[in-house]
Amino acid sequence: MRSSISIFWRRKDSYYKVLLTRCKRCGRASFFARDVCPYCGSSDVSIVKSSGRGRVVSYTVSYFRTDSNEEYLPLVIALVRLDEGVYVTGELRDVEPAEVREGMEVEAVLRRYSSDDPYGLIYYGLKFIPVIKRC
Amino acid sequence: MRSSISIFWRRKDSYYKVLLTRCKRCGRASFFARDVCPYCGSSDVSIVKSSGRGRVVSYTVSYFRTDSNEEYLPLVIALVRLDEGVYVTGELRDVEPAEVREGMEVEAVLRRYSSDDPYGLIYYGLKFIPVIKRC
Amino acid sequence: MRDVYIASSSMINISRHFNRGYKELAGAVVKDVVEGASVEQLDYMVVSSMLAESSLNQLDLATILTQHLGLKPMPAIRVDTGESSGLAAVEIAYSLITAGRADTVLVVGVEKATEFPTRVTNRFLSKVLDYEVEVLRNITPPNYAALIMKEYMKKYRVSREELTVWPVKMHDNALRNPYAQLKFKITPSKVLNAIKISEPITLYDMFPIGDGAAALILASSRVARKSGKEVLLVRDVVSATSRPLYLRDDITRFESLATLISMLRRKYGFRIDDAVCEIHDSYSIYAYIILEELGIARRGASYKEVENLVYVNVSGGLKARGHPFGATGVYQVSEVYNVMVKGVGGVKFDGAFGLTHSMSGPDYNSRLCLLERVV
Amino acid sequence: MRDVYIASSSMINISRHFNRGYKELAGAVVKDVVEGASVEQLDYMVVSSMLAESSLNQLDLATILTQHLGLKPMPAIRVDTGESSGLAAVEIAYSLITAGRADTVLVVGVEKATEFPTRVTNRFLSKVLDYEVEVLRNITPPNYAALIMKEYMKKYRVSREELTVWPVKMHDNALRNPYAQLKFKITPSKVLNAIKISEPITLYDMFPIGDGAAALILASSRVARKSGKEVLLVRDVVSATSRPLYLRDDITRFESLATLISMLRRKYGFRIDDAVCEIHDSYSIYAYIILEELGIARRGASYKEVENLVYVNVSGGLKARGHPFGATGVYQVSEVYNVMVKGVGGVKFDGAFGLTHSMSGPDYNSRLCLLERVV
Ligand SMILES: [Zn+2]
Ligand SMILES: [Zn+2]
Repeated sequence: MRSSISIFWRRKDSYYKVLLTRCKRCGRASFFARDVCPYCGSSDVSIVKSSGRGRVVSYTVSYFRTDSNEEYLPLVIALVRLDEGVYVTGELRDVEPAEVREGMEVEAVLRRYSSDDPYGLIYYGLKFIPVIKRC
Repeated sequence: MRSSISIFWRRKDSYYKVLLTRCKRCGRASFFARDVCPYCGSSDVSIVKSSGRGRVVSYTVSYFRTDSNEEYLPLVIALVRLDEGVYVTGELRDVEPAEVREGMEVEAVLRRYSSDDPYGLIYYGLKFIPVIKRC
Repeated sequence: MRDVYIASSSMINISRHFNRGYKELAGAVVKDVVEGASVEQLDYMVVSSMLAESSLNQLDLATILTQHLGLKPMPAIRVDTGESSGLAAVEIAYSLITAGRADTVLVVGVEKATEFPTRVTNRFLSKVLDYEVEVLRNITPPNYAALIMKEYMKKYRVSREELTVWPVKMHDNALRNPYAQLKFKITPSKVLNAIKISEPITLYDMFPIGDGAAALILASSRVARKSGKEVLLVRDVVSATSRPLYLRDDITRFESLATLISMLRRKYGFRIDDAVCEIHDSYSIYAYIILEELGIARRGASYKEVENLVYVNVSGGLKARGHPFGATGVYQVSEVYNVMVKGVGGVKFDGAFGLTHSMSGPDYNSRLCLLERVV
Repeated sequence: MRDVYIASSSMINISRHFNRGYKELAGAVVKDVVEGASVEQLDYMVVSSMLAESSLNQLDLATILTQHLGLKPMPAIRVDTGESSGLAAVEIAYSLITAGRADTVLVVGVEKATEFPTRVTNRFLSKVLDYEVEVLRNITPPNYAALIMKEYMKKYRVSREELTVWPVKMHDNALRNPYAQLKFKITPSKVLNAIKISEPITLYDMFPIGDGAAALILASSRVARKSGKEVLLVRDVVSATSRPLYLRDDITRFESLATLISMLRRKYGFRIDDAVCEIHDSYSIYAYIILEELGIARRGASYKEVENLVYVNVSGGLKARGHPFGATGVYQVSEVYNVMVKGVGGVKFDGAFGLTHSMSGPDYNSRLCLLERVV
């Protein structure tokens, strides 16, 4: 058991939904739900749910092996610009690494983050997948 | 795997034998093999093997549970004065907690220290047991 | 050397805060302490969180907190001296100001000790001893407290029952402390009959596991004067290390603490009778020894004087206020500040000095912070 | 403020020291640095070891080292700022002396990064990012280096091949450094064709994993004068934090580093052309950005100037000297000391200043140490 279940559970809203912190003082929105604005430190913030849709700004195919990720390699890690104009880094699934393109439309869906030690839990959370165009 | 096998392996002489550091500068001997004297900081030391025999100065029966020791509880932890006059703290086995006495003669023998996570190793090392008087 | 003042302090109640992470706990005290300080800017943040890497999987927690709290580009550092990390943070903050490197330093002690089951936290906590020599050989911190207690009882012919006076007193004190973790009375027989941790030590001879956060803002005279905070001076923070238990000639003594208190006496002509104190009573037996090392009681007789001690551990101490490891040293300074400046639960100390003592393991390292009233 | 000098420095070769634990590595450099310093006593020890808790299961490593080395009752502290912990230790040591709290401080950076298989060490290392926001969501440090590299290539229209010049140069430099981990030449094609870590980053764009230890003794003028060590002054050590990558407006900039260098310029009228530098090139791309932030090269064009840089990372940098995390910042200062005072592998710098830069993650925090020649 490497990860505390409590830590995961406490933030589950942020793992199950793409949440943004919108600041009433400086006006900026930022990825992840926080009770303070990471830009200006104001506590006058509200948590809003993002559509979870955006476009790939940049990405990397990762082979960096840890004992938590080895069964999932390679991973595609992308910098995504959400439709709300907010940037987020996260994993991209359901696409071959060679088929990822900058500018690609993506949306957030629930996937497995990682399994813990043999007796640990399996953590699920949001990852991005390509938006399938309905014709 | 919580413990590094390397750490254990590197010190195995100190776990498999009762080794003392004898200082040529301050003249004191101390438990564990070190390349500096923990009393005065001198590097002019030699490592000597203790007989491993001594007497219980004091002891405690421990119920303090960690996820490394829970299958062995209760543990008897003793402060032992070796025949060489050096003090050492360590575990006492092969005796009922209620039968441990201050002044009891003990000797060092190889026993299991702990098992690691399910897939880890089992570590062996010295513990003290009562000396059985041969009549 | 420049003078350093306490400009503001803040604490939250110590508890099993299952619904709040370290960011929320730290965020709450930072917000509060900043509001209380009336300073224009903060120059540095010093953080202590003993289990950050083990429990939180977080390195460089200080930077992550500045990011979370929007404090960029504030320089930040985390310090680790085991269980005394909180007071080590105060020590470094104090040094940064006396060095002229900062006018205001934010000190944050935060601990989430309940992220894992207690048996896992117990393993994490054992890392304050020497892993290679002690922990791998199955020795845990309460074992040492137990061996010391037995030796003390033998040496001074004190009974187990006589040594229940400390925890009983601490639980009484904690009733007045709104931030304390254990807010109930106990009796000597409850101490004696509680589950054994490492005999003769029982559950009520030991600190409880809890989460907490406390913060301080230390300020130079220049800043403190402007905001009317030239009240309580941080006179000095000193620290020392000592030998592992099995290399000690007398295990009923705490040598590094002895070194420190005599240093403060020599340097400031300070008398312990003029001070309100918070001491590191992680186990009852340590309290008795600390009282003796500090000169509050005679050797082997401190248990006789406990009932009359009004100004030692007004908070309830580690025993009953709680011991949120990396935060504890910051709580202690905040508590002494409160009892000297505002009063706590009807107790106010009007004397000149405040002293806090924090240590790791059985005095593996000790730290003392001397506070002095200026107005 | 009191002046601070480097009285002595020591390093061991960075390698996979399977047969030596952290106590032996630290013990070796402490012995050596004490012999080199000719000071009568040491007042304080500041230790950095990034993976102490994860890899070594050791809290309060500083105290355990004083116990192991017989240094009681020397006060000691461990500091953690992630990958820049070594320079943070220098920063705190410097502050303790300028504060008048110590005349001599022993700084020890020690790392055992090879106690576990690399994939485990890689997980430990990832803790420098925000565990809750980044690590749990499967983001690791080289991913950020890769995203920054791609953005840089796009923004400045630089090819992947052009960015091989840095690692090639670093391997050349390391050949002259007796303490370097990677002592072999590489070619651009070797960089391009090495195994991918996080594309476009390959194995040769990244630091190797290795064990190391380095130590410094810093001394006040009073002590340095007595022992004839008033040669290299520690002029200042400054630090700052910045936002996580996903909150940055321009990921090809290192803002906290920019803040720091302009602070030093303003304060000391110091010009980068007068300095020999060691910079934190954990990934090739970071080197290019750091060169630009420091003003050593124009934005987007640093790769063109690398070949002519004689006085940057004479050691071979993190890339080829190695990056024993908590020790790296101490190595850097030792290296600059050596190249300014004695010369290293035929390179001697006779100018006035030395600058070391250390950071954690992609400039999550940065620290700069400015050294100045006095004689
Ligand atoms: Zn804002
Ligand atoms: Zn000696």
